[in-house]
Amino acid sequence: MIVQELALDLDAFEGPFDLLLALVLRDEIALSDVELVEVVIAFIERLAEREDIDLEGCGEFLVLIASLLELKARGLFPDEAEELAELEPEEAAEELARRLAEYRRMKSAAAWLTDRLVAECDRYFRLGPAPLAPRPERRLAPQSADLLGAALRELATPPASVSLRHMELRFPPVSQFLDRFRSVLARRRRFDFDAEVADLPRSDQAVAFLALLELRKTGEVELEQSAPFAPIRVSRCDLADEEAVEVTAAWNVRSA
Amino acid sequence: MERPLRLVQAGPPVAQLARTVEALLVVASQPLSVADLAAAAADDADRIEEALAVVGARFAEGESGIVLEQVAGGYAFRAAREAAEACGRLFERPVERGLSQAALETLAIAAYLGPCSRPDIARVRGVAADSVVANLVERGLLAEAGRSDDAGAVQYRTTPLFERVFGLESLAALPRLDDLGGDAAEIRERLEQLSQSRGA
Amino acid sequence: MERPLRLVQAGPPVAQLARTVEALLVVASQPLSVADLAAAAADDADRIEEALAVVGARFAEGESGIVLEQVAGGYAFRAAREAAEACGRLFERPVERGLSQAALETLAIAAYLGPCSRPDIARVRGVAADSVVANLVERGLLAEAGRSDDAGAVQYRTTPLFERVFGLESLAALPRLDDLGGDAAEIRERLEQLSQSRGA
Repeated sequence: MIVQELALDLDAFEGPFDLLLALVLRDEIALSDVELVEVVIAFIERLAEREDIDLEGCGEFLVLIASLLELKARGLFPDEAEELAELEPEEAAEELARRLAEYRRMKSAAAWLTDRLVAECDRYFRLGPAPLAPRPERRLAPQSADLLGAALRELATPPASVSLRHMELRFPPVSQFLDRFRSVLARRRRFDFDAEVADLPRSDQAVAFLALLELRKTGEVELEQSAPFAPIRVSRCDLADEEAVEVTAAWNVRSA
Repeated sequence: MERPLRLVQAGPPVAQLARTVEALLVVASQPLSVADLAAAAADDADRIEEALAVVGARFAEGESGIVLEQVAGGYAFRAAREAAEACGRLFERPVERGLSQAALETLAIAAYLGPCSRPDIARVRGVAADSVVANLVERGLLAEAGRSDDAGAVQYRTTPLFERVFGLESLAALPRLDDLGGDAAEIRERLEQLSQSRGA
Repeated sequence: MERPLRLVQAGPPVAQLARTVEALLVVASQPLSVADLAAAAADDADRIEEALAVVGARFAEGESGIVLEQVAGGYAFRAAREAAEACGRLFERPVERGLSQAALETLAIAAYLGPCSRPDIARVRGVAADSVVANLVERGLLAEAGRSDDAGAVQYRTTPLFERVFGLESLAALPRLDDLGGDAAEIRERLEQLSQSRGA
């Protein structure tokens, strides 16, 4: 059994593949710390050493590595499947086993269908209508001739002129807010974005936010937000102490 | 011309070949010629003709609900005449209550403005008319009415069935549209202008 | 429950009704259920069953090139198996030609789990299902079956053509899932054994 024997030498783990699997299932090792690509490379190297091809081993390995990848993906994107991310390790293992079982059953069903197709290859039947079948006739209930006049009148009605007023929405230039925020930061080391733009119309607030992102991109400011929809704190970059950098990094991860 | 003598490979008995012909005909969605049948059965045209005679006797009117018929393209099975009523019920569709707006507009144009081509109809409605016209022809509400002199496009007119469905003795009985213009040409011009402004 | 006595209108003899059934089946483009046949023939379901027995005896494998089969929830004619080679020379098998492993797994999922969306299929198979599903819809083996209540995703089910191609009387003719390998408890046990054997 090549899959069980597979010896791994990874940064986070050293030992056989099935031990890694056991530790992951028991939540004693975090999947996010494991470079699964290294596991794949190790497997392929072992395969290359062999004379024959172990198809069964390949199949088993693929299913296991795919399951691990799925679990890892879920762990990396908790918002994508919250209910799964919240599973206890025990339940996650249960879920993994359940899915493997379901997939196995469907594979067996597909194999049954394949056999069936081979067995039925001498059954021929007509696809499509018979050459001399009667043509189905579509019948229409009696209609009012007034409908015809109404249809033409509708075609003869000039279309209502469409108002384009909403297109005239004017946005202030981003540069206006860049200048404004820079001058505020020249005076103050920190300011509260929400308070700064509170008096502006929503479209202007949107442009102001773009300016904020621009300032962050150029490294002039650091941003902090304690929670979604909480006020955004803007601080001058030269001031950012270690703590502020950390918070900003967290903010980046959340918003990435 | 004398036929050359030849050693005939026995081949399957005609009864078996007849079964093969039956099988081919029941799967086909087009009539099959003797050549088609011979190629598929890998047998002689002569023997196929013999087999067809056997099949024809088995599937004859009065004998069977399936009847072998020789048509332009070759041979095909059809339903026996005695089953015509039952087949009619099988293919009967429920009565449709109304027409789509596109169909109604197209019929109105052909009825009020006289025979017109698909490009004419498209010009007035502002959208392509090909599928709606094809559909109305298939349903017997529009029919081809020759080609226009200038462009050579096929023209379409409304049919007697159209008049029956809309309860009209003739096209002269259509409700008048004095509010839209004096005559068909005037209405047409007006509609085409509007459709252009709509498309713009 | 006792059946009420009733005056039975004689109706045509069963032999004639059998001819009508033959006629209906030879022109139909889909398998016809007893109810379909009864409605078209304007006769009782019981008598249709009797007629079907007559037709089945006449169109049996070995007897005839045309064979009556019970498939996809109804009855249909097909070619006799002995004529498969001849049919193969004339007709293609576009529906099932080159069905991939992914396609067969997708069909299995839709057949066993009932109407399911592309995300449902992707969850079971672990890979996106979009192109496989599109291909199966094009072949006529899957069809849209409305939208799911919650997410509004389009759901797909297998078609009568699927049952016909795989020669299934109905979806109930599929083997029971319990009989197919892959018990969750068993796999779970294996995983646990693996972890215990290391005892780390």
